[in-house]
Amino acid sequence: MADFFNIIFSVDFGYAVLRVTTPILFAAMGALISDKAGVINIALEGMMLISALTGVIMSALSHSAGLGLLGAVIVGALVGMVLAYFALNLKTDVILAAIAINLIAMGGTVFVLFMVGGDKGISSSLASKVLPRIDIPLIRSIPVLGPILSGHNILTYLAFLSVWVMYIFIYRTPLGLRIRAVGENADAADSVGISVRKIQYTALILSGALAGFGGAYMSMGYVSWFSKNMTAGRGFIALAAEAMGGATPHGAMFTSLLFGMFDALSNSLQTLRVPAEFIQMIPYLATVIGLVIYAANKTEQIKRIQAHQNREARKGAQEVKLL
Amino acid sequence: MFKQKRLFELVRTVLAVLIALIVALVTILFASDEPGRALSLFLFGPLDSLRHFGNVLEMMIPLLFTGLAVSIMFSAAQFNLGAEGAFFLGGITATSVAINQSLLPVVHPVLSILAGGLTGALFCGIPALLKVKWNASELVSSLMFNYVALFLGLYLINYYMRDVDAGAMVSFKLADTSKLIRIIPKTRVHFGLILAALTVVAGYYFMYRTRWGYRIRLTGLNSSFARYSGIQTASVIILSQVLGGFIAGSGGAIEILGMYRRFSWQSLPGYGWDGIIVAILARNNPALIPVGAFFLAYLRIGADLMARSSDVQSEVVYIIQGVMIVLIAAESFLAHYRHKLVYREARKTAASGK
Amino acid sequence: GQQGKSDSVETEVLKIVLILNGTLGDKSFFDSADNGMKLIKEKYGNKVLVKTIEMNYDETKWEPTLLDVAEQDWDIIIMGTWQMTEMLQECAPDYPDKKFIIFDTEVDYSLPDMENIYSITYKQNEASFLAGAMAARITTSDMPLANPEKTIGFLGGMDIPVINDFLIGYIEGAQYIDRDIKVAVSYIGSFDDSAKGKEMSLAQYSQGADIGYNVAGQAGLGQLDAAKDANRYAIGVDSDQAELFLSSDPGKAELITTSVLKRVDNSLLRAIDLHMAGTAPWGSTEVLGFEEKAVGFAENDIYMKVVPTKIREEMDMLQKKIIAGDIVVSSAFGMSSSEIQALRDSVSP
Amino acid sequence: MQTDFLSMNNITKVYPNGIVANDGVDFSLRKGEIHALVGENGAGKSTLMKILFGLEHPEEGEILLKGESIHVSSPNVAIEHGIGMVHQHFMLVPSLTVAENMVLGSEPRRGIYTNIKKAESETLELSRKYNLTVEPSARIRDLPVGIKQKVEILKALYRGAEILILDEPTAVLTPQETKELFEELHLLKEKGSTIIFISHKLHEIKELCDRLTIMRNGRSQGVFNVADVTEKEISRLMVGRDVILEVDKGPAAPAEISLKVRNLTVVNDFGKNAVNNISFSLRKGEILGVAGVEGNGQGELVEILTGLQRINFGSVEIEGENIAGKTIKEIRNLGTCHIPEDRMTYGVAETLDIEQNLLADKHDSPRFTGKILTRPKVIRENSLKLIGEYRIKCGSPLEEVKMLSGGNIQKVVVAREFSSDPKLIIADQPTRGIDVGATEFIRKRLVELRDEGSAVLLVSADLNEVMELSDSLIVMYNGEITAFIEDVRSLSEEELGLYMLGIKKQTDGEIGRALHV
Ligand SMILES: Nc1ncnc2c1ncn2[C@@H]1O[C@H](COP(=O)(O)OP(=O)(O)OP(=O)(O)O)[C@@H](O)[C@H]1O
Ligand SMILES: Nc1ncnc2c1ncn2[C@@H]1O[C@H](COP(=O)(O)OP(=O)(O)OP(=O)(O)O)[C@@H](O)[C@H]1O
Ligand SMILES: [Mg+2]
Ligand SMILES: [Mg+2]
Repeated sequence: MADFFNIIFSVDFGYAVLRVTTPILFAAMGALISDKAGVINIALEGMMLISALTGVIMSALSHSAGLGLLGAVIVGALVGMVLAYFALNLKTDVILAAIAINLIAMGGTVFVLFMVGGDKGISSSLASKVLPRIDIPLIRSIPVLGPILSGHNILTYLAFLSVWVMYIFIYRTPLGLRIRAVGENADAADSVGISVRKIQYTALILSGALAGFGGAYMSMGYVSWFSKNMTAGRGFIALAAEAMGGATPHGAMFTSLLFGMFDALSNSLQTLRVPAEFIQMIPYLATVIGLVIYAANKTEQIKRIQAHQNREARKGAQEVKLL
Repeated sequence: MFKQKRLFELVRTVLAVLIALIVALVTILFASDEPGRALSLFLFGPLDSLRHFGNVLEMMIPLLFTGLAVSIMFSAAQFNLGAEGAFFLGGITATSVAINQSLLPVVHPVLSILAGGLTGALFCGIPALLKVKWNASELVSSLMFNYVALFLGLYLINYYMRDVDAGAMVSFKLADTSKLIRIIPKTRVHFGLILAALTVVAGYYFMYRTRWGYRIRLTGLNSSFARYSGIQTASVIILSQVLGGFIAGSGGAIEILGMYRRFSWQSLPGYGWDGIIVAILARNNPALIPVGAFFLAYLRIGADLMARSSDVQSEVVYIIQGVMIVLIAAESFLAHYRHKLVYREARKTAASGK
Repeated sequence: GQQGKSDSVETEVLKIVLILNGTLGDKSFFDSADNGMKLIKEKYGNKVLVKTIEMNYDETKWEPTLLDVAEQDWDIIIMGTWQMTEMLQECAPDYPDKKFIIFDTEVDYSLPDMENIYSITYKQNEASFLAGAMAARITTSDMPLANPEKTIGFLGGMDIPVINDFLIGYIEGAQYIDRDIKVAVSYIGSFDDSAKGKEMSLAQYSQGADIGYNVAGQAGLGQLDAAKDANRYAIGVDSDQAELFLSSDPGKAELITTSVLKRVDNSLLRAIDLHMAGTAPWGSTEVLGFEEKAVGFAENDIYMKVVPTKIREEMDMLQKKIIAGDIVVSSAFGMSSSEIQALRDSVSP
Repeated sequence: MQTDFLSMNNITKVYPNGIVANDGVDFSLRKGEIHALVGENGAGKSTLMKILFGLEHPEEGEILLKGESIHVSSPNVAIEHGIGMVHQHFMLVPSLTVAENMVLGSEPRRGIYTNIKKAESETLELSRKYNLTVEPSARIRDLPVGIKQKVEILKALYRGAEILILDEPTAVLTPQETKELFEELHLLKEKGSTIIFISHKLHEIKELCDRLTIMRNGRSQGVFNVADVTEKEISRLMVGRDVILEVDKGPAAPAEISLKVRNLTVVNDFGKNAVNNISFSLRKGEILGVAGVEGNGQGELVEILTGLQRINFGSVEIEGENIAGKTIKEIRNLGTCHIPEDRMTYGVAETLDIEQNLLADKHDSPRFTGKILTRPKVIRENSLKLIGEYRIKCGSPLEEVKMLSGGNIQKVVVAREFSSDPKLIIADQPTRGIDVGATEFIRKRLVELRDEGSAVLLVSADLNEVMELSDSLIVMYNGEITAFIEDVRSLSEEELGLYMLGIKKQTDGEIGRALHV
């Protein structure tokens, strides 16, 4: 037990949590933006994978990590556009289209890697770049917290920044307002001249771009190569985190961190004398438990709010009457 | 009018397939020095021998089960993705019964399949319960539970059923009494195909000709209305997922009993996701599940034969599959022409009516 | 079916096919087997026709493929892993004029009509024993990146017999050097997720390990990244993992003290050599080890440079002892999961 | 004769399902008029207006605005041309505020941000100008329907609408709210707007409009000056036959008590009594109206009676059985049927066919379902019979309900509910938003069922309807019964209004007569 606490309260652990959280957080933001526009995007997994490969290839070709990142993000956005085209123009069931994209990503990345690098498993033959780590001078010197917060990959900071940006974007800008309107009542948006399709395109493209950041982090930050199927389900976990976070940027961040923490924990706890399979289950079980607690709470809350609203509505009605 | 529309649907589908084939051909041109041969293997390989066609039928069996399972859950508007985990755990529990060497034939597979089915039912029932009780999204919880199923299953195999004399992490041998008999000589097509066919037919009748099916559909289409009509929607929601889980679990059991000597999966086999594809292609209608399953199985086997016997990389087949699935399910593909057709038709009837 | 272009020497061409129950690109087992085919082609040129078929990880496809190739006019059909044995045992008797080679496992020769099968197994546990011994020496050494704690790491793909066979050798090797050595063992639960592999290795390094050994296919490569981040040592597996990064990231390559090699390629070439010479032991199993160069250390420049001479000499000596049978290394095959668990617990830090 | 300000010529629209919703329709507007568009359900009114607003695209025809041909490819274009539309169903985003809904699509900006302050002040300004009072920062989901309707109108005005299309704006309004709305529309007209007004309530059209266009079966039946035609003539042109607007209803013959409500209190989650200690009885063979401004407890009362909500305090007996703890099914089995207020949420499954919708409450009755399998033949007979009997306008019983017009959807609901041999009918706004023909039909059926011995509880915000149909009446205000009127014929509309607004209240003794003890 002492071991357990030693692990949890260690600086390395805190640092690891942020590292593990980063790709999930990006993808969760991607899930969030498309969810807000009323389309569920389960292609995040495939998008990340494609972007991860693009980042490696682009950075190897251009000898620049920045261009690699740019390529990853652009390609992520393009995949988002393809999904949008199928789901919105051709009216393919969006879940099916997403599953197809995941399939294509799984085989396509290996195929492209083979064509480009002559290798099927890992991109080690490509001299790809990694994105830099950043030491934050002031923060670094804070005891305990300093080493946890400082020295991360630049994308880790960007991931957390994206939460804030997303918040501003969704709740403060005209486009955000339109996205929310489309997600909640597409007919209403349509009736005021907003093109629902354009908005959903935008959301899916942004969603893809965010997944692109997540993918780039996987291959140009987390590790320094692309390997087949390297996202290993993180896109799905992000989806869960977004839902569990109540479809708000901060909620999604919080739940991504929670998952990151349990994942980091399961990575550290392997030395405990428990069958590995049980430790490997921890993050997933924790997510479900978190989801249930959240949902149960929310149901209660909604009931209360609804009751409140009903009451207000009735009061309003009477006031009108008495005018 | 109806006939014309059906004809249009046919033309549309054929065109979609053609375009998908062209995309496939372009991809193959990239990947192969002998594209013609590769394509013909892909298209006709499954028909060139009984055994290859048998492969298609073999592959259809699990797809029929998971496709049906998913379609029932989706019909109730329950986006439970747990068919994957249910199939896997169904295989595991069936194994635990099937490795028992002292049971009678016939009884043995029946017990194994039941065990698999019940596990699947339990497994998909949990997200249902969480949904009904606490309104926790079944999509998310089932997605997570799939991982739990994997690790739990591996643990069970590793610690309780592993044959230490085998050179890999596999269960003990399944008893001969538990195996499903082969029904087509020179192939591995087993009795599971008949079971699957029966299940699909029963599934169709269940969904469209029984009160429970009606309740499931009504709840899926408008749960407020279903409740208003006196239907206990909570139990319907649970029923649909328990039933879906049962079918997926039995499917896993049947797959193991029909195709394997021992349980040897070390990761989720993916038939749950395939089931989603099949169910969506079949628009959740059990009567169309065999069509969807056959299509996907044929595609897979054709692609495999191509990858195996030509110089096309095996990964290319994923691309081709994805493109085909997306195009065929594209509802608005050619919608423009369809509307023209409708318009002309409507004018004509209007004119003749006058 | 797939056949070579027919030319004048058609009758003399030996047609060899390798069917892999997985995909290429794992940088270890399957790639090594595929490399064996290349070695054969290099050596025999026009006298052979070789082909590799990836059957993917979907087990239902393995048997149809085996039957397909058995029916086609291949002379020698090669496959690997235990999962193929039972299929092969059923298939081979039906094709008595075909030859089959199965590696990394053996068929049951007490069954009738197994004369056309040649089985090859590897003493990976013995090579792992050396890795364990070296890790133990390094962690207790005063090498620049070693720490005083007597902890070494092991990163496995999954808790399965093949992986554990490596583990058992590793533990025994370490304990042979020093009974107090602790081994931190983690399983990734996947052979793909290199990020998780990195994460687990980092956890091991931060818990005091100063050298780790990865046996997790592509996911294990994460350990090499972790070694670089934590500035600790690593031991690769299957292929020479230092070589992977030698050009793209020399700093990382320098931390990979050596790799434990399982030379499927060598063993396949050897098998064909024997067949050509007419001395192939069809109908029996050969257990290959250090002597046949089927297992061993990657004795590359980094190994020579980074690992002190004293340790290297000791390794050579241990190798000799193993070959001579003075040291007998246990195997995970035949051990129950609880026994393995108990062993892991006994060395857990 | 004035020149036309706007004209739509020879408009033809065919929906993807093959329905010809508009068939060569001509429609024109003069500047500054209020022009009514009337027709049966499904006549093609909404479709024509959606075309004008750019939401649907016609296969044929042209639109001329001020003599120039315009191509309205999307609502955006319509808005640019000064056309605004208030839709039949609310087009608001519930979680957004009034101001946000107002500016949606043409948001004022400050840098990259939405300028919410400006949106709110503009909303306020506009609402003052047109005397349509709303609170800019209130969330739509918190607002009653009357206010929502105002927001809809303001939304159109905000976008500079000179031509305002109002698709059945009064269907969900109370008489008082309607009156208010009419004043506001007059104000708008004075300020120069041109208004298209769709309604099924002919007296409203007589009261408000200048001219009217009548549609039938997707075709225009002509344009008339409102002053020149009588309601009766309008109905005839719409339906193609004479319509009797007054229900021919003999005196009631009340028998024994069917529904007994005693001291019923419904407490909501905030501890407020939505229904406060009410008691009354309903006898077989009579129609008891429940009048009141919406949101005064009628909704909760209906939910309790039908089992959609659990009883907190008090008791309810139906056919002598206490319904506490009974499921909806069990309550239905006592002989209760229910026409819900919100047909799209509670009345039908849109994407299911008519036949299956007609089956919802009785899908498991032995008549339609054997031990295991259903009986398709009997089911088909049943649906054909009901479609014929209730004159549901459709191509076949296998057509999806969402393909029907609103009035026909309502008929599907009514047909299903009335065909279960009900002993107690709970009819919540049974004729909301449906055309005169269908209204006539449903009212007639209600009276017939009463005469056959059913007990009818009629909840309606339509004063005409309650007063015409009910035998007796209770008025609800603030969760309480403020009046019981034994014989409705003795009641004036003004007096009823006073009870509904809680200004006047009967004594407990008078109200107690509702118990029939
Ligand atoms: N989107 C649609 N798809 C198919 N059919 C439709 C659609 N919208 C309307 N219809 C059909 O077109 C016809 C005309 O409908 P429309 O909505 O214009 O009628 P309406 O006059 O507004 O009727 P109501 O008085 O009930 O509102 C109806 O038969 C309706 O069922
Ligand atoms: N996309 C659609 N596909 C098919 N039918 C539709 C579609 N959109 C609307 N409809 C149907 O067309 C009919 C006409 O719709 P509309 O919006 O005019 O309201 P309505 O409810 O019919 O009017 P009322 O309340 O006057 O009866 C409705 O029955 C509606 O359900
Ligand atoms: Mg040390
Ligand atoms: Mg309408």
